[in-house]
Amino acid sequence: MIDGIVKGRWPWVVLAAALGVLLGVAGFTLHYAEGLSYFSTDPRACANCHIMKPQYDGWQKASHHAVATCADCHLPHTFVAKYLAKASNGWHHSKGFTLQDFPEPIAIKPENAGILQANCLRCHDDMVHDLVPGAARGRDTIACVHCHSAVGHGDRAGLGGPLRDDERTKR
Amino acid sequence: NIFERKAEERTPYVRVVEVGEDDTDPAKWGKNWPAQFDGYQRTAISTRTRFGGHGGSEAMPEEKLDRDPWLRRMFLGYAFSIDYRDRRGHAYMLADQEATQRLTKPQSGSCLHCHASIMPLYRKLGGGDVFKGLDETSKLSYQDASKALRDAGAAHPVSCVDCHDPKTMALRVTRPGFIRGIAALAASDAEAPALPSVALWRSGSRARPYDPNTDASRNEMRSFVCGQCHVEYYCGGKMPLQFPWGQGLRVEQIEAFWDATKFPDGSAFYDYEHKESGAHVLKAQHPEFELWNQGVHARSGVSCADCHMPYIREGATKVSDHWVRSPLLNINRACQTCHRFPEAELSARVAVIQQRNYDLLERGGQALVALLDAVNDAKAKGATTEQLAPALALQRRAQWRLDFIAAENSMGFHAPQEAARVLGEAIDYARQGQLAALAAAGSPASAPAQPFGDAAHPAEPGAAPAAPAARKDPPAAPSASGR
Amino acid sequence: NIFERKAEERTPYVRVVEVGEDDTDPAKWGKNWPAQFDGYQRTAISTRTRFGGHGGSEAMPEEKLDRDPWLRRMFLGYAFSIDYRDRRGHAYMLADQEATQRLTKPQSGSCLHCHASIMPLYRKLGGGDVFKGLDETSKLSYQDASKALRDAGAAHPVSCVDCHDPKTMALRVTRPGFIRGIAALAASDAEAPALPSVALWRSGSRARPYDPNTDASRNEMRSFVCGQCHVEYYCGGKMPLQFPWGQGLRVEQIEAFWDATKFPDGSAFYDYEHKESGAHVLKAQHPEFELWNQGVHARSGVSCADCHMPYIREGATKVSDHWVRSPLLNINRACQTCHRFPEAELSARVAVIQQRNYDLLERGGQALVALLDAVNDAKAKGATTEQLAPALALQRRAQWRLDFIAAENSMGFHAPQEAARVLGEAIDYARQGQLAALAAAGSPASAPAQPFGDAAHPAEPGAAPAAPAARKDPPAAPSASGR
Ligand code: HEC
Ligand code: HEC
Ligand code: HEC
Ligand code: HEC
Ligand code: HEC
Ligand code: HEC
Ligand code: HEC
Ligand code: HEC
Ligand code: HEC
Ligand code: HEC
Ligand code: HEC
Ligand code: HEC
Ligand code: HEC
Ligand code: HEC
Ligand SMILES: [Ca+2]
Ligand SMILES: [Ca+2]
Repeated sequence: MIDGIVKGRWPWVVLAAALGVLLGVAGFTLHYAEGLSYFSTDPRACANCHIMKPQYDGWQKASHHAVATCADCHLPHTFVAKYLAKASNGWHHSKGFTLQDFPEPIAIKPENAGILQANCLRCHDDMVHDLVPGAARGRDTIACVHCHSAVGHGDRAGLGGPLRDDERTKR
Repeated sequence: NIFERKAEERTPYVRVVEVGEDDTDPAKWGKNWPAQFDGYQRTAISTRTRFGGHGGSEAMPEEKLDRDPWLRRMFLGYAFSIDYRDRRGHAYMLADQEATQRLTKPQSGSCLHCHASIMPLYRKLGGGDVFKGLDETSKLSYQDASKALRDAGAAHPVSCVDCHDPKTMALRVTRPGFIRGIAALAASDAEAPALPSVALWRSGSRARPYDPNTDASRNEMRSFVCGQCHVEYYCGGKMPLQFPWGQGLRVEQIEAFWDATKFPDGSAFYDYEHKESGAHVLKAQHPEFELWNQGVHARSGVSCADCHMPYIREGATKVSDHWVRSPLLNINRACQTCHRFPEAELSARVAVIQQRNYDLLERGGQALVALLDAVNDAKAKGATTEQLAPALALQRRAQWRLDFIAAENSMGFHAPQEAARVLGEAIDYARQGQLAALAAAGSPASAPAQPFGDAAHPAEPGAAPAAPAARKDPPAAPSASGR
Repeated sequence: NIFERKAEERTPYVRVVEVGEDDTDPAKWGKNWPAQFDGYQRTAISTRTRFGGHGGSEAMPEEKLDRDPWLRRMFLGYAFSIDYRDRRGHAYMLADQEATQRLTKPQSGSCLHCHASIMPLYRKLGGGDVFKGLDETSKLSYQDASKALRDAGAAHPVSCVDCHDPKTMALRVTRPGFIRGIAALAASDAEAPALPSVALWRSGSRARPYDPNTDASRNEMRSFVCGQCHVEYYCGGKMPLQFPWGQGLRVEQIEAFWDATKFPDGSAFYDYEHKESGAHVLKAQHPEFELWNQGVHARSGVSCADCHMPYIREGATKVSDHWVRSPLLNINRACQTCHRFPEAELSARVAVIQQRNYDLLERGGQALVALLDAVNDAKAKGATTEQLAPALALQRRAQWRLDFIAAENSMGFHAPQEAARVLGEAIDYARQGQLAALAAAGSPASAPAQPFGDAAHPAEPGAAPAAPAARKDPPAAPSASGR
C-alpha cells in the first residue's frame, strides 16, 4: 500500500493538493485550522481540530504515547510520500472539517490503514520478521490492528456525530 | 462554520432559570439545557424497528396479543389478557397508562412509580418520607392516585428531576422501589458481576445499607436511572410496590424470591389464577435491567445510556441523546463508537440474535399451549386437583420463564445466551407439565415426582465454576504437567 | 525501506535442510523452524481444564461415557458406546486412534484423513489424484489402510506439510474432504457470513469451483487448516469420507443434507440403528468449524489460530504457538490482546458460558433418557413399529441436536447463543418424542402429526431478517415517521 502512495496515487494526490490550495475556502480553512501545522509532527497540532480530540485524548492514555506521536503512526516516513500524504490528508481534513460531510465515527481509510501498518513495521520489524511471507505486508496481510487496535488510542474513541437531517426534520 | 465551532469549545452552559426538586415540568429545565430538552421531546416521535419501537397505528401501539395469540391464552384471568401493547417513547408513558383497558380491572396507585414524575406527591403523602409516600399510594386506587397527582400540580411523564440533581445535574436515582430493591440485592450474597460497587460495599462494614446515590459509580448510574423502571415488579393492591431482588437478579433467583413471598394475610404469593387451569401463576414485566445484568455488555461496563442515549456531537461539544429509543435507529452512534464494523454488519448481528430468540420463544409458546390443552383434557376426564397439582406447578415455572423473555423488550439481545437458556428451560417445563397432565388424565406415564432441574441443577452461572455434577474430581484450575 | 522489504519477501528464512511434499516427519522441518517444532512437540504434554484438555490418567484420557452415562445410552448400537474419550494433544492423534476400542468394530481407512499425515499415501493410491486416493482408502479396512501408510514410509500425526506449502511456508489446505466440502458449500446458496471469500467467489462467474487455496484470504486460511479435521463427517465403509456442507453449516442444514443423502444401494442414509429403540439415527462428530461459523468471533474475522495458536514472544521475535491447546491455559496471549479485561474476568466469562451450556446439555440428556424409557415402555405394551414411527423420528432429531453440542468441544463457547438454541430444540423434540411414545402405548395423548418447528420455523438466523411468522406487516427496515 505504501508503494501505492508513492507510485499509483502520484497524479491524484497532486491534483488534490493543487485543488486544496486553489479552492479559497479550503485553503483558508487549512490555514485557519492550523492545517499548515501538518508540516509539524507535534500531536497538539493534530488536536487543533476538536474532531481529533478523542483520538488525542486516547493517545495520551494509550501504551505508545511515550514512544510514538501521531505522525509516527499515521504519516509515511519516506520523504516524498510523507508530504504527499500530508497534502492528501490535509485536503480530506480541511474539506471534511469545512463541509462536515464525513462519516462518523471517523474510520481510518484503507490507504491510511496501509500507512499505519507500514509504520508498525517500521518500528517492530524485528518482532515480526519471522512471520510467513505476506504475514506482515502485501495483498494478503493480516493487519496488526486485528489484535493490537488498542495500542494507539486504547479503546475506540470516536464520537457518533450530529443528528442526521432525517432525524432533525422530524417533529 | 468554523468561527462558531471554535467559540462553542470555550462556552459551557449557563443557567437562565433556577430549577428545583418540585420542578417536574421539563420545559422549564429546557430553558437551561435546550439540547437535552429537544431530544427529550423527540420521544414523542413514533419510530419502529422489527421487534422494537411500536408498530400499529399512529394513534395506538400494536396489540401484542393479536400478534402472538398464545400470549392472550397465557394471560387468561389477568388484566394483561385484555390489553397488552408495544411500548413507545417516554413522552407517552402517562397517556398510555391512562388509556390501557387494563384499568377496567382495579389497579393500584403504585403504577405511577414508573409512569409519572411523581416524587412531589410521594413527599406530600409521606410527610417528606418518600418510602412512606410510596406505600401510601399502593393503598389508593389508580384513579385516586392519579387525581392526587394532578391536584398536587401538573402531571408529567418521567422528567429531568427524576434522573438529575437540580443543583449539580449529576445523575441520581429517586425511585424508592429501586433504592429498596438494589439495597436488598447488595445485602444478599447473590453474584452481581456487572455491579462493581456492590462488591465494594459488601467488602466493607455493611454498617449502613447499600445506597446507589452514594455508593454507585457514575458509570453504574448510567444504568441505574433506567433500572428505576425497566424491571420486574409487583404493584398490585395487596402490598406495596416490590422489586424482587432479595435473592439475586437471575430468573430462577427471582422465582425463588416470589415463591418465598407471603401476602400480608400469610397466604402464598401469586399474581393471578389462570382462568383455564386454575394454576396460581406469576407475571413477569419488562426485566430489561435484570437480563442486561446477565449479559457480556453489562460485565464490560456498557451501560443502558451508552446504547440508548449515546453522545451526539453538537459542533465542538457533545450531548447525551435524550431521544431515548431503539439503538437500531442510531447504530453509528450507539454501536460503532465501540464496534469497528460496518452498520449493515452490526444490524445483521442483531437480526441473527433476535431471530434465534424469536424462534425459541414461539416454540415455547406452542409448548405452553399444548400444556394448557392437556390440562383441559385431563379435567374433562375428571382428573382431581391433587392429581393435577404437579402439572400446574410446572405450568407456573414454564410460564414464568417464557413470560420473562417475552416481556423483556430486546428480543434477547441484552443477554442472548442467557435468554436462550431460560427459553430452553421454559420448553422443558411446559412439556413436562403436558406429560404430568397426561398422567393425571390416567395415561401410563408417571409424572416426574420432582421435575428435573430442581435441586439437581441450581445452575449458578454467575458463580465461580463449580464442578459439573457428573464429573469426577475436576481440576481446581487449568494446569499443565510435564509428561 | 521498501527495497529491503521486497528482498526479504523473496528469502524469508535461512533453511538448513530442504523440505518437500513427501516429508511428513516434523523433525526434519524442525531443523529449519526449531521454535515451531518445539511448540508442536509440546502437544504431547498432558493438560486439562474444566471441560477441555483431557482428564483421566496420564496413560489414557478420561472416558466420557463414565462421566455422562446418558451418552452411552444414546450411542447404544454404535462403536462410540464402547469407547469414547476426551481428546488430547495433536501428538496423540494417531496413537489414540489405534488404541480406541472402537476399532473392535470394523472401521474404514477413511479415519486416517484426520489422524495421520497421509497425503503421500493418497497420491500413491490415487496415482497422483488425491481425491481418488481418498476414495480408495474408504474401501480399505482401517487396519489395511494403516498398514499401507506404514509401508509407504513412517506414519506421523498431523504434520507441518499438512498445513504449510514446503516451498513458501504459506498456509494451505491439503485434505480432499475439506476441499470438496467447502466447494459444495460455496456452490450452495446457504448464508456464510463468516467467510467473505465465499461471497466474493459467488459474485464471480462460478466458472470453476471455489478453491480455498486460491480463493480464501490468509485470515480464512488460519481457520481452514483446522477445518480439515475439526468438523462433522461420515467416514464409514459404505461410501467415501463426506463433509455434509452442501446445504449449509447450521445444524438443521446439515440434518437436511443427511436426510436427503442416499447410500450407493439407494437406501436412506443413517449412521446406526439404535439398539433399544431401533431408530435410524445420526452421529455428530466434533463440529468445531461449523459451530464457530455461527458465532460472533467468526463474523469478526477471529480465526482458530488467533485463539489456539496465538503469537508468542521468542526473544526478539514472535512466532505462532504451535502448542495447539485450550486457550484457557493461555489467556494472556489468546484473549487479552483483543479483550482488555483481567485474566480472571475473562476466564469467569468462559466459565459462565460453559456452565449455562453444560446445564442445558444435562437437561437434554435427561429428556432423551425419558424418551428412550417411554419407547421401551410402549414396546413392552406391544406398540407396533408404525405406531412408534413418530416417536423414533423425533428421537433422531433430538439426538442429532444433542450430540451436535455434546460432541462439539468448546462446551458452547464457540457460539454460545446458537448452542443454547440447538439444545432448546433438542429438549423440545425429546419431550415430544416421549409424548409420541406414550400415544403409541395407547395413552389419550395424540402425537403431534407434524412436530412443531418443521416447516413452521425453518429458522434462517444467518439470513436477512424475514418477518416473524406471526407479526403483521413488519417494516422492511428501521424507520421513523413524523406523527
Ligand atoms: C502507536 C500508534 C498510533 C499513534 C501514536 C496514534 N495513532 Fe491514531 N490510530 C492508531 C490505530 C492503531 C488506529 C486504529 C486503526 C483501525 O481501527 O484500523 C488509529 C486510528 C486513528 C483515527 C481514526 C479514528 C479511530 O478512532 O479509529 C484517527 C482520527 C487517529 N488515529 C488520529 C490520531 C491522532 C490525532 C494521533 C495523535 C494524537 C494519533 N492518532 C496517534 C495508531 C496510532
Ligand atoms: C483541519 C482539522 C484537522 C486537523 C488539523 C487534523 N485532522 Fe485528522 N481528521 C479531520 C477530519 C475532519 C477527519 C475526517 C475526514 C474523513 O473521514 O474524510 C480526520 C480524519 C483523520 C484520520 C482517519 C480518517 C482517514 O482519512 O483515514 C486520521 C488517521 C487522522 N485524521 C489523523 C490526523 C493526524 C495525524 C493529524 C495531525 C498531523 C490530524 N489528523 C490533524 C480533521 C483534522
Ligand atoms: C515510533 C515507533 C513505533 C511505532 C510507529 C509503533 N510502535 Fe509499537 N512500540 C514502540 C516501542 C518503542 C514500544 C515499547 C517496546 C518495549 O517496551 O519493548 C512499543 C510497544 C508495542 C507493543 C507492546 C506494548 C503494548 O502496547 O502492548 C505492541 C503490541 C506494539 N508496540 C504494537 C504496535 C503496533 C500494532 C503499531 C502500529 C499500529 C505500533 N506498535 C507502532 C514503538 C513504535
Ligand atoms: C493474531 C493476533 C496478532 C496479530 C495479527 C499481531 N500480533 Fe503482535 N502480538 C500478539 C500477541 C498474542 C502477542 C503477545 C505475545 C506474548 O506475550 O508472548 C503479541 C506481541 C507483540 C509485540 C510484543 C509485545 C511485548 O510485550 O513486547 C509487538 C511489538 C507486536 N506484537 C507487534 C505486532 C505488529 C507490528 C503486528 C503486525 C505485523 C502484530 N503484532 C500482529 C498478537 C498479534
Ligand atoms: C449494548 C447495547 C445495549 C445496552 C447496553 C442496553 N440495550 Fe436496550 N436494547 C438494545 C438493542 C439493540 C435493543 C433492540 C432494539 C430493537 O429491537 O429495535 C434494545 C431494546 C431495548 C428496549 C426496547 C426498545 C424498543 O424500541 O422497543 C428497552 C426498553 C431497552 N432496550 C432498555 C434497556 C435498559 C433499561 C438497559 C440497561 C439496563 C439497556 N436497554 C441496555 C441495546 C442495548
Ligand atoms: C420513570 C420510569 C422510567 C424511567 C426512569 C425510564 N423509563 Fe424507559 N420507559 C418507561 C415507560 C413507562 C415506557 C413505555 C412508554 C409507553 O409505551 O407509553 C418506556 C419506554 C422506553 C423505551 C421504548 C421507546 C420506544 O420508542 O419504543 C426505551 C428504549 C426506554 N424506555 C429506555 C429507557 C432508558 C435507556 C432509560 C434510562 C436512561 C429509561 N428508559 C428510563 C419508563 C421509564
Ligand atoms: C416498575 C416500573 C413500572 C410499574 C410499577 C408499572 N409500569 Fe407500566 N411500564 C413500565 C415500563 C418500563 C414500560 C415499557 C416497557 C414495556 O412496555 O414492556 C411500561 C409500559 C406500560 C404500558 C404500555 C405497554 C403495554 O403494556 O400495553 C402500559 C399500558 C402500562 N405500562 C401500564 C401500567 C399499569 C396499569 C401499571 C400498574 C398496574 C404499571 N404500568 C406499572 C414500567 C412500570
Ligand atoms: C431517564 C433518565 C433521564 C431523564 C429523564 C433526563 N436525563 Fe439528562 N441525562 C441522563 C443520563 C443517563 C445522562 C448522562 C449522564 C452521565 O453520563 O453522567 C444525562 C445527561 C444530561 C446532561 C449532561 C450533558 C450531557 O448531555 O451528557 C444534561 C445537561 C441533562 N442530562 C439534562 C437533562 C434535561 C434538561 C432533562 C429533561 C428535559 C433530562 N436531562 C432528562 C438521563 C436522563
Ligand atoms: C461502550 C462500548 C459498547 C457499545 C456502545 C456497544 N457494545 Fe457491543 N460489545 C462491547 C463489549 C466490550 C463486548 C464484549 C466483547 C468484547 O469484549 O469485545 C460487546 C459484545 C457485543 C456482541 C457479542 C456479544 C453478544 O451479546 O452477542 C454483539 C453482538 C454486540 N456487542 C453488538 C452491539 C450492538 C448492536 C451495539 C449497539 C446497539 C453495541 N454492541 C454497543 C462494547 C460495546
Ligand atoms: C475466540 C476464541 C476462539 C476461537 C476463534 C476458536 N476457539 Fe476453540 N476454543 C476456545 C475456548 C475458550 C475453548 C474452551 C477451552 C476449554 O474448555 O478448556 C475452545 C475449545 C476448543 C477445542 C477443545 C479444546 C480442548 O482443550 O479440549 C477445540 C478442539 C477447538 N476449540 C477447536 C477450534 C477450532 C477448530 C476453531 C476454528 C474453527 C476454534 N476452536 C476457534 C476459543 C476459541
Ligand atoms: C489432520 C487433522 C487435524 C488438523 C489439521 C487439526 N487438528 Fe486439532 N486435533 C485433531 C485430532 C485427531 C485431535 C485429537 C487428538 C487425540 O485426542 O488423540 C485434535 C485435538 C485438538 C485439540 C485438543 C488439544 C488438547 O490438548 O486437548 C485442539 C485445541 C485442536 N485440536 C485444535 C486445532 C486447531 C486450532 C487446528 C488448526 C490450527 C487443528 N486442531 C488442526 C486433528 C486435527
Ligand atoms: C474429519 C476428521 C476426522 C475423521 C474422519 C476421524 N476423526 Fe477421529 N478425531 C478427529 C478430531 C478433530 C478429534 C478431536 C476432537 C474430539 O475428540 O472430539 C478426533 C478424536 C478421535 C479420538 C480420541 C477421542 C475419542 O473419541 O475417544 C479417537 C479415538 C478417534 N478420533 C478415532 C477415530 C476413528 C476410529 C475414526 C474413523 C472411524 C476417526 N477418528 C475419524 C477428527 C476425525
Ligand atoms: C494444524 C496446522 C499446522 C501445523 C500442523 C503446523 N503449522 Fe505452522 N502454522 C500454522 C498456522 C495457522 C500459522 C500462522 C500462519 C499465518 O498466520 O499465516 C503457522 C505459522 C508457521 C510459521 C510462520 C511463523 C509463525 O510462527 O507464525 C512457521 C515457520 C511454521 N508455522 C512452521 C511449522 C512447522 C515447522 C511445523 C511442523 C513442526 C508446523 N508449522 C506445523 C499451522 C500449522
Ligand atoms: C483477534 C481478536 C479476538 C480474540 C483473540 C478473542 N476475541 Fe473475543 N471477541 C472479539 C470480537 C471482535 C468479539 C465480538 C464483539 C466485539 O465486536 O467486540 C468478541 C466477543 C467475545 C465475547 C462475547 C461474545 C460471545 O460469544 O459471548 C466473549 C465472551 C469473548 N469474546 C471472549 C473471548 C475469549 C475468552 C477469548 C480467548 C479464548 C477471546 N474472546 C479471544 C475478538 C477477539
Ligand atoms: Ca411481576
Ligand atoms: Ca457424523
